Amino acid sequence: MINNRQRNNRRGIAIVMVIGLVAIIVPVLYMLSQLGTSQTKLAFKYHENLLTETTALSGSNAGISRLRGNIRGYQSLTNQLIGDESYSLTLRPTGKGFFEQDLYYLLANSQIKSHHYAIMAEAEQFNPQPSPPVLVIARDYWNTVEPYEIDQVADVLSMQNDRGVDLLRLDETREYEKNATPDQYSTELLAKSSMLPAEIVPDWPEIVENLKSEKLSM
Amino acid sequence: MYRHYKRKSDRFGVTLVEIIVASAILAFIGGIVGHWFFLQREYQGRIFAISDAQQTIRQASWRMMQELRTARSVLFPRINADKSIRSDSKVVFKSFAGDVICYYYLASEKEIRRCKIPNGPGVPTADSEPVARNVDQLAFTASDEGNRIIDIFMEVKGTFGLESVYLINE
Amino acid sequence: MKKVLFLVLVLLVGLTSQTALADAPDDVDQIQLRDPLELERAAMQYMLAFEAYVTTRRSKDPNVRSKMVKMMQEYRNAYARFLEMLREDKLYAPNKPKDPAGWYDEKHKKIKGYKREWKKTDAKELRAEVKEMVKNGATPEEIKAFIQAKLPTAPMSIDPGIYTTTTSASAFPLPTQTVPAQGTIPTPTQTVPAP
Amino acid sequence: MKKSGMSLLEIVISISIAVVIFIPAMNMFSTTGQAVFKTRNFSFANSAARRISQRLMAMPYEDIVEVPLPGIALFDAPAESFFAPFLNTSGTNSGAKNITQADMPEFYSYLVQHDFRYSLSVSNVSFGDGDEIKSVGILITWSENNKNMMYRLYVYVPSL
Repeated sequence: MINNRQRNNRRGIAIVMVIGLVAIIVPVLYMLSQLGTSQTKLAFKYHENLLTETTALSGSNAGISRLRGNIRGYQSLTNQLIGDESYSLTLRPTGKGFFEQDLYYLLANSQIKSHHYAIMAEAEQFNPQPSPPVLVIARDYWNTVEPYEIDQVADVLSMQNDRGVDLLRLDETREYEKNATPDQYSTELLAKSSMLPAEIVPDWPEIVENLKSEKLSM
Repeated sequence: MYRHYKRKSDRFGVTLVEIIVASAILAFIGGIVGHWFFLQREYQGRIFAISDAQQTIRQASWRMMQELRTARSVLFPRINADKSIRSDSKVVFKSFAGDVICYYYLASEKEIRRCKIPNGPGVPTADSEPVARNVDQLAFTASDEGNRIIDIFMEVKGTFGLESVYLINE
Repeated sequence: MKKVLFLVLVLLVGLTSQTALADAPDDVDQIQLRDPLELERAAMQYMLAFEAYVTTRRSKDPNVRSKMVKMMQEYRNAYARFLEMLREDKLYAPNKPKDPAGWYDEKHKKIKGYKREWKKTDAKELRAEVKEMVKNGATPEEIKAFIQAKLPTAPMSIDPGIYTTTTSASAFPLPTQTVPAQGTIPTPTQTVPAP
Repeated sequence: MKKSGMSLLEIVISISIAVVIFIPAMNMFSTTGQAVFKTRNFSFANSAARRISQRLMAMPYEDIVEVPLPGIALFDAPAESFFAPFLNTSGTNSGAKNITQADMPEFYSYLVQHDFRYSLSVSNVSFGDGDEIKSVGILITWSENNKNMMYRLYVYVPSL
């Protein structure tokens, strides 16, 4: 015959076991379930990143198409849909060229959740003679993942400055190419071969040959 | 003399038979659970390997794509003389600012590395940190006669990464 | 009341600066006024080189597409040459929005009191000819020679000051000015009398 | 006499608690594994669509045409499709590799296992007078545990 004290002991042990079991298993289950979802989240975050880039590029192509379609002057378009995503587009006149063509900053950006992608380029829109499509020349596309608002002058100015730094370096490299003769240019580049990683050295002559054949010449 | 032993029905304890039976049951259950845990552990290792591989591919691709996107032209590899595509374990291109950038595969370390060669005076500098680690295969393929598209094919532990970049500048 | 005024000011500033982003040059005096013909020839060259390059890219003919790298190079060189001129004449700064004609006119106005009248064109006929040549499989060298030959030989833009002196006696006697000879821009001999 | 032991009810309750706890735990790893495998397939479909979107930017504008469903397989792809030839470490066309059983067995088996295919829907869009741009819907389809999966990416391709 078992007395009350033993029954209470047994009930106590049972309760402790159940609570202990639950206290261990539930967190383990939760952690294991997070494992799958965290991987899925990582994949989706990366996918959103790529999607902002693809959408912003499509936005800049749409901007060029508008200019070729002879839509002139300042334009600031937001929430332009492509598929299920949206982009913003700003065409900001900056001045005139020597054939009265309008010069623009072409800015396109896309945002999906916390991911941003902005593109900034220059575009020249000539005048239709007599009718569109109009000659449009775009160049020096520049990209950033900083969360710039492309319709705000302050953000455009800081993008302009960041991009300007790269363009300054571009002027230097062009200056270097222009001032060197082809042979001088390839000799100086070949001389760097000794300082290159081993994986690049075997093909460096072919690379320098391509650089030389496409060297800036005025 | 034996009064201090309680009668059988009052004694509280476990007999040898009960212990043997209980341990047999426990061993059986323990074996099943242990095997299950081993299987899951091995399965978990494979899952972690795949997800780490995916993460490696993502980070490496994104980094290279951002720089290739605004580059001006691919210098190496280029399509063959007979216009067929050409692949190599490195890509060399002229960046937005006009410098020469190279991403190459270090087979011994299974790493992707980056090196910048100034298009002008100055010495080449290799990045101290690799772009990606534990990469089993890397191939850059040129397929465009204008030298403005480069395909990236990566394999990390049986997981395949495929990326392509169109260079928007000239 | 102050808050209302401040809000109106912010809105106004916001609106006015929203549209154009034209930046004045750092120092107008530093700007050099080169012979407009040189600038027009350089601009026309890169326009036509761009047309040749784009036609190659759009073409489906493998023979034409094989010249894409050369055409891109010609366009790069032509535009770099134009940019070089702008840089020499201080008509361009990498971190500033481009407005070459605007900056040129600003100096022009400072010297002569009026802007130059630039020709509004996109060289449609010339571009059509270049496009035709590319489609017919012309070599990059032939196209470059053709473009060189078709560049303007006389300024396409007009110096309006010339007409005002000959056609009508205006209330304000403007300085008589002979057409500048090809080559260098004459230094101003006479200052414009105050209105 | 009150006898010690457990009633049937207690045993049933304890076993049901054990079942409720252990069964999800036992297949937790496999659901995690499925999530990771699904993610891998999704990421691969995403990058295949992007590869096509980049090719569209460089190919002749008139060559961008509709590819109806069920689409073209990524494996054993016809020549001049977006995925053939695939790699070529030699200097001539003879060394070109395609995604076939012979050339790339592992990659080939992965693609065949999920039957990755692509198709294109092309429409012309005009934003202004006199210019057209192509809006291309790139569709990647694949199968997973006998379910048909799909990923769609839209891009604008300029006429320049």
